[in-house]
Amino acid sequence: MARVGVFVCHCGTNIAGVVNIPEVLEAAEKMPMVVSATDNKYSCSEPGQASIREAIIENNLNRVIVAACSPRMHEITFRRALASAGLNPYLLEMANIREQCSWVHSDNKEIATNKAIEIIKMAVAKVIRHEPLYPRQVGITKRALVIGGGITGIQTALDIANAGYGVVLVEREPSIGGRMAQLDKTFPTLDCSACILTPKMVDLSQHPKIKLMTYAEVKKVTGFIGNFEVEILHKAKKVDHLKCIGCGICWQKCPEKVPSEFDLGLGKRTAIYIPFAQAVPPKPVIDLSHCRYTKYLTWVATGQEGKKPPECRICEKLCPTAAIAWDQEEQLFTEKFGTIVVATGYQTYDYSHYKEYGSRDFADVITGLQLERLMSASGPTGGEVTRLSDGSHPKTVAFVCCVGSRDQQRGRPYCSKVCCMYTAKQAIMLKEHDPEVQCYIFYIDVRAGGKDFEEFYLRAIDEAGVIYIKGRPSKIYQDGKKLIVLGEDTLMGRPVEIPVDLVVLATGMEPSAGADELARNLNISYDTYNFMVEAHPKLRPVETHTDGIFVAGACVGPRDIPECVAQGSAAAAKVAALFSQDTLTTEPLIAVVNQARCIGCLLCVTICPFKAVDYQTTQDGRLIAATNESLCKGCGLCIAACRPKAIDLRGFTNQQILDEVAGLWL
Amino acid sequence: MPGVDVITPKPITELRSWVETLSGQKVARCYQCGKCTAGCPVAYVMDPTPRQVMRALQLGLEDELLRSSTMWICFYCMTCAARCPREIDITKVMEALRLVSAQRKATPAQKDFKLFHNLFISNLNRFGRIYELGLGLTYNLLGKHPLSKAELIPGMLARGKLSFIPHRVKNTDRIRDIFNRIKAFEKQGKP
Amino acid sequence: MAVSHEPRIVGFLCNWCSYAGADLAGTSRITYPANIRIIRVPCSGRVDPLFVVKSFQLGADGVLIAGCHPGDCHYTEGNYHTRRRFALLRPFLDYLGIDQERFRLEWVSASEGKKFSEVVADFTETLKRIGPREI
Amino acid sequence: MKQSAYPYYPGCTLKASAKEYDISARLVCAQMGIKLEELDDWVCCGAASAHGIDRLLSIALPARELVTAQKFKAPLVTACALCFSRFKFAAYELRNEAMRNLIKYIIGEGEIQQNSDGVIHLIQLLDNNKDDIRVKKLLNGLRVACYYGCLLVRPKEVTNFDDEEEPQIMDKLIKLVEAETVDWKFKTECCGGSHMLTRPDIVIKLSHRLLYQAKQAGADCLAVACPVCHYNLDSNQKKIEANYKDNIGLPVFYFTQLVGLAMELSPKQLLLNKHFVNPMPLLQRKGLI
Amino acid sequence: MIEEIRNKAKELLETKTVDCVIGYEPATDNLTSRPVFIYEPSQVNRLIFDETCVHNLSKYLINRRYKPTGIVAKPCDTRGINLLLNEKQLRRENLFIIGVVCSGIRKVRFNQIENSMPTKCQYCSQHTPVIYDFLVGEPVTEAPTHNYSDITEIENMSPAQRKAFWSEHFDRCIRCYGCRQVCAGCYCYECFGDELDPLWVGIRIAPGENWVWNTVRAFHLSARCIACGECEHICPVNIPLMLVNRKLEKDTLHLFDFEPGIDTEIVPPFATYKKEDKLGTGE
Repeated sequence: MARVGVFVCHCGTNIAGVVNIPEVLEAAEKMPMVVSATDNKYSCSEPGQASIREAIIENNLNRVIVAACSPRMHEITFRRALASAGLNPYLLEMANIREQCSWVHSDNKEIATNKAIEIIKMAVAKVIRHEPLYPRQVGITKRALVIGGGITGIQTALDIANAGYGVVLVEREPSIGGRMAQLDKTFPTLDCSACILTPKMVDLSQHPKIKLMTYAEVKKVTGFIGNFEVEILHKAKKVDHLKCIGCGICWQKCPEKVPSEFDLGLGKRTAIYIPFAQAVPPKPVIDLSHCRYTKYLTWVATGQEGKKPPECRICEKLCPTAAIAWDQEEQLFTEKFGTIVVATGYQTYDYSHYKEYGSRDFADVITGLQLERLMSASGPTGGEVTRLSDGSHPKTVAFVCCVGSRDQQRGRPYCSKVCCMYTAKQAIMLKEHDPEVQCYIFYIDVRAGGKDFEEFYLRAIDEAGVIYIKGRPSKIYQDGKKLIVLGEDTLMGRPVEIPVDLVVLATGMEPSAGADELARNLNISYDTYNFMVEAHPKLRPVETHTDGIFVAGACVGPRDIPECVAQGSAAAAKVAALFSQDTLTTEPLIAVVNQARCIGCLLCVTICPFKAVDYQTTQDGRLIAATNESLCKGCGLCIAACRPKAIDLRGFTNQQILDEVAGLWL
Repeated sequence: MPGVDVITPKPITELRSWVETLSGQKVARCYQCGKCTAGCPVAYVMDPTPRQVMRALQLGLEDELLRSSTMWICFYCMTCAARCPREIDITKVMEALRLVSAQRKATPAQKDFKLFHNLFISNLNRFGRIYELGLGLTYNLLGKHPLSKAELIPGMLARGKLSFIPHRVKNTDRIRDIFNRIKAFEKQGKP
Repeated sequence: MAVSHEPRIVGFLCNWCSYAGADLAGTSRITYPANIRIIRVPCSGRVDPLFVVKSFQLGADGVLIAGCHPGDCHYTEGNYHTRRRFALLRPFLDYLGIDQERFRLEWVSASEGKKFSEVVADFTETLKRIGPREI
Repeated sequence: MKQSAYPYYPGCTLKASAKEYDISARLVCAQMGIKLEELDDWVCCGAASAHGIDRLLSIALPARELVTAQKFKAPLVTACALCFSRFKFAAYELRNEAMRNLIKYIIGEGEIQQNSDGVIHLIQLLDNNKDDIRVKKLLNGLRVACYYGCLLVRPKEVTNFDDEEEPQIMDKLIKLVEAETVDWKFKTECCGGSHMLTRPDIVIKLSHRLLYQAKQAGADCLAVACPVCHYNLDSNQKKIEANYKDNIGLPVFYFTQLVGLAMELSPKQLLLNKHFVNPMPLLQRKGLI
Repeated sequence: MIEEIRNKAKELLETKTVDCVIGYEPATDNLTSRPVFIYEPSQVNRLIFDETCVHNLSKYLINRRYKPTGIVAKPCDTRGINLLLNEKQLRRENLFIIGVVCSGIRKVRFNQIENSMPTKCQYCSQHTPVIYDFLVGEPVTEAPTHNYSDITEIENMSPAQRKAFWSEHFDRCIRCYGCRQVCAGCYCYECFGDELDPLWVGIRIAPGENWVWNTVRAFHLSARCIACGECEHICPVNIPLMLVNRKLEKDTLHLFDFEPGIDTEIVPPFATYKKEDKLGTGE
């Protein structure tokens, strides 16, 4: 038999100033199963809570109504009060008579009092149906998976490992390093990018707690926080990295030369290759789509049609440790993890949609990232900036900002954030490379919000003599050896035409290819551009709506290096905090299946947004639904869809809600 | 240099709401990047430039806009609309400004453009088709530039490309009916 | 005609957006008619059409379901399902004799305290205009 | 040979300054077994003027012709790019039922069907039936810069023609007759349009830029699909050369004339003698006549 | 036609493809027909098919889901089979469907076959079964059309008229639950109407409770009702239940472009959603 205690809070005058408390108490006493109704000046204060505790014990209450503020405010507080009186904390129901009564009906005290009574009446009807609920404990696999080996992933992995937990880092390219490895210098300090990144890469590869998996991809994810199972595909490297010593003879002697992805097509690499000199691991993979021996094998396998390709195998012949492994195939491994951090980063916008800028037809229109490779001492030109058309040194250079950013028409309305600064950096660097260079930067707004950014922008004007032209160019075309940029100087309100030797398009950031597919695999949300969506943009920037999966860096939105590093560390801190516990407590307000009623139509399985409902087969062969308590978030979507009412939501059961409605008419 | 007027912005003006209704474009979307002007083949003879027209609309500089010749110089090549990163059809805005200007019988600073278009319409009204020589001659007469393009006339005549007699449609009444019904509709606001 | 008819509205409000929005109306001290009784549910997707039917049977003059704006659901997609269910139920109830103006599905975010008060005021006004239900 | 008929709207200029376009179009189509049936007693489409002065007029005029064309079971073919643009805009507006009813009242005759694909340009007609183009003489060695102008391609959602910046449809036709097309970036830049009377200086500046760029790209002639463009580039060329002290000398063909040449129609039939820049020396040099 | 059914049934039973064929046999009134379960090849001559074969036999399949079963099915019944397949109540491999092309059956009243057809057939243009293993009759290739003139008529009533119309009908309901028992889509072990806690439908036979039952029964069949008309056929107090069901059918078609039981591959509307849904409610 339920014994309900009603505690009406004055909240100073917040409630009592409008609602007639004695009248409410009198009415409450007469409600079904109510054994006591008392008031309190401030229920949430320590004396207030103490009086609730005492009343529970004294009157042997087993259900409690606190008629006060919104449950969003103090539900947790009063649950603790119940617990301290030895009562199950879930036997509490709050009647919101402040936010939804006294504060909004202060104009009519009589009406407010009546409404308060009815709200309490409904709460009483509901609380009678409350049952004790118990949180559950689940174990944690204290091992983290980091997806993506750019600066964000590297930082995350190092921080988690340094906290003492095991990490697996999966990178789909043959080397970690990501976009940062391609950069020459970083703004606004002009540090050499490789010089600050490579030590971290080496640290990572040598860390005893970190297992590095390059040339590998995450294929499938199942499970839940603390207990994920992840299928990782190891692509065939055709090189046994345990035997390989990274001597380099194979990639020096390989006869097949192809455009280097790392150098964005500006330089060449071989078919067996490491992407760049400081690659980690410093061991090669064979690119099968270009390898001559592979082509030979295909030729043999497809019936020897056409010309016979050379049966090369030079790498195999020269390898001192016999590390070339032609029989190596791609392999799928399943590993267990407690958490997953997504740090898949970005790629630069493909400007071939900008036909008015020549869509890749002009050799001397390049992207900012290509210029980085040209300026880098380890780049394809050894750090000399030359025109691709004729090898001459450009003397006038125009930069065009916001290519693939702030452009609704191309489906990229967002600001890519880093372009303003990197164009300034590149202009300064070009001036350093060659004092005769004159740079023009076409911009819409210079966005220099960041530490030392504005100063850096001024430095480009003061020291490098850059001419900033406010206006987005409309066309780039060739006239003889020159490129003509047509723009408007919007500050003067007049069209401008500048003939230049080189045009650099500051292409914006977009999520790495395949980010959407990965997000679907992980069951985390992504936006229309395929950027990952954080749980809360302000307060939970590295969490996702799926517990135990975190996001960091440029896969969430345009970020510069320091922000990526900070986010990587933030995600690592979240992981470490989780791993510092031995078990996880799960919320008991979740969906449960009454298997006897379930008819096995499995509509609930289809509509659950969290894949928290699965099905089982009973002994007599029936299909029935079963919820996973760790995945269920308690939204109740399945319950409303269930015709036989075989699934119910603890804390918001059909009985509770129906009685709450009916309570209004008691 | 003459002094400049101080601008008092008027965010909501009748002109702007007319332009927005007629063009279906949201003026406020423009973020003044200038790509329209940069690509406009005739921006160099415009004052204000297309971007400045958008700004003037945003600020509600009604008189300035109606005095300007920009929308009459614009010849609808639609380059601006095709390239606008904010997906504003600026050509439609220009068209709307023309319509308002025509309706209010405003006088642009450079009268010739508007004159040409008005003559074109009356030419159409009269013959149903365009009588190129007649249109050219009337324009030169009324616009007081008797020699414009005159040097081409002999060559054109020699090649049989101009005719002294207008091509008329057989039934010009039908054209006049269309004009009249439009006039009637515009007066009454309903068919 | 009952001049002093005070309609009763049963409001199912999702915990994350609309209930918080109703709280915000309180925190901002925006007054609105006291005709609504609010039932907190985790998500508008929790609301079984049966609850709506029952509310009308029990004597409600109007039923309001309020949830997060489409795209903003705390559970990512609950409200899309809500929208589908009640898009079918509303005309059906109307067909069976419950004026469709008596049922509303609204999107109220946690920051729309003002909107919540307006919805309640407008709904109350509408229900007063239609008059009491004959049961 | 198949025989199909299309309603045909030549437009005012094709009856005067662009006669050769009209004639060559009819000849080429006849060779392909296509009959162009000129609409009965057609009126001007309103051109560049009507839509800036009276929007209803600019829809009503083409709508009237669209109604006339409806009795054919084929789309209306326009030759002039400006007419094409006005017809496409009108058809676009007529998708709206209220507008259809209003325009029906204004033109006072016939029902208006809702069909925005009901209008095509002559290039599209040739492209759709390119199997019927029987090339008898290849135009090898001729380097053509295809110039599309503004109105065919823009705005894409209305004209639904080809890419707004780099269209290919005319290039395909020219390549079909084995002439070379040059890749240049000014295919859809403006020639100065209807400003030849009001501001000839603008036309001269813009047309010069086009001719100069075409020449730079290695073209020895231009192909156009619009009488206004032709007028600006051809009859003005002498003046342009004088103004810029630049020797250009690029003949400007209608694309129909080039296709006609490949069908072994004679230069005289195709009225090549009507051009201000005489194309004969070029054709002789290339051994094409 | 009958011979074809009998021969097929015989073959199925003899080859042990199925161990039972569900079909129709003449009823004892020598006028109408009734369902029959044939287990022996020798018994197949009991099977008939004519214009009195009103029953939807697909519901019988639920209890035989694990046993290989043959069934004689009209187009509307095959939609029921599709529905049950979609809801994982049947196993396709255990089914052999003898589909019968049907142009409508006849009403029987006062021991006479009338000329008129029941509501379900009046508005039905699905004359070919949507799923079958063996087809009897010439398939109709014409695409089915939709006619909801009866529904529009009620929609066009004034709210007061509509309310009165339904009160008149629902007040008659004696809540025998025959409509549920006969329905192929009603196969819950425990119906919400039988549940005591929470008490969704009160035990009293009162207008309010009747209204809840009829509303929710129909709504539970929204996007599921396959218009076999059995509920209306069985109703002892002649409530025009097809008018209720078909309203939902009409709106489902209009809002979600969905017809239940036509194609098992199409995800039903309440199992999915579109972000860009424009449904007129909650805009």
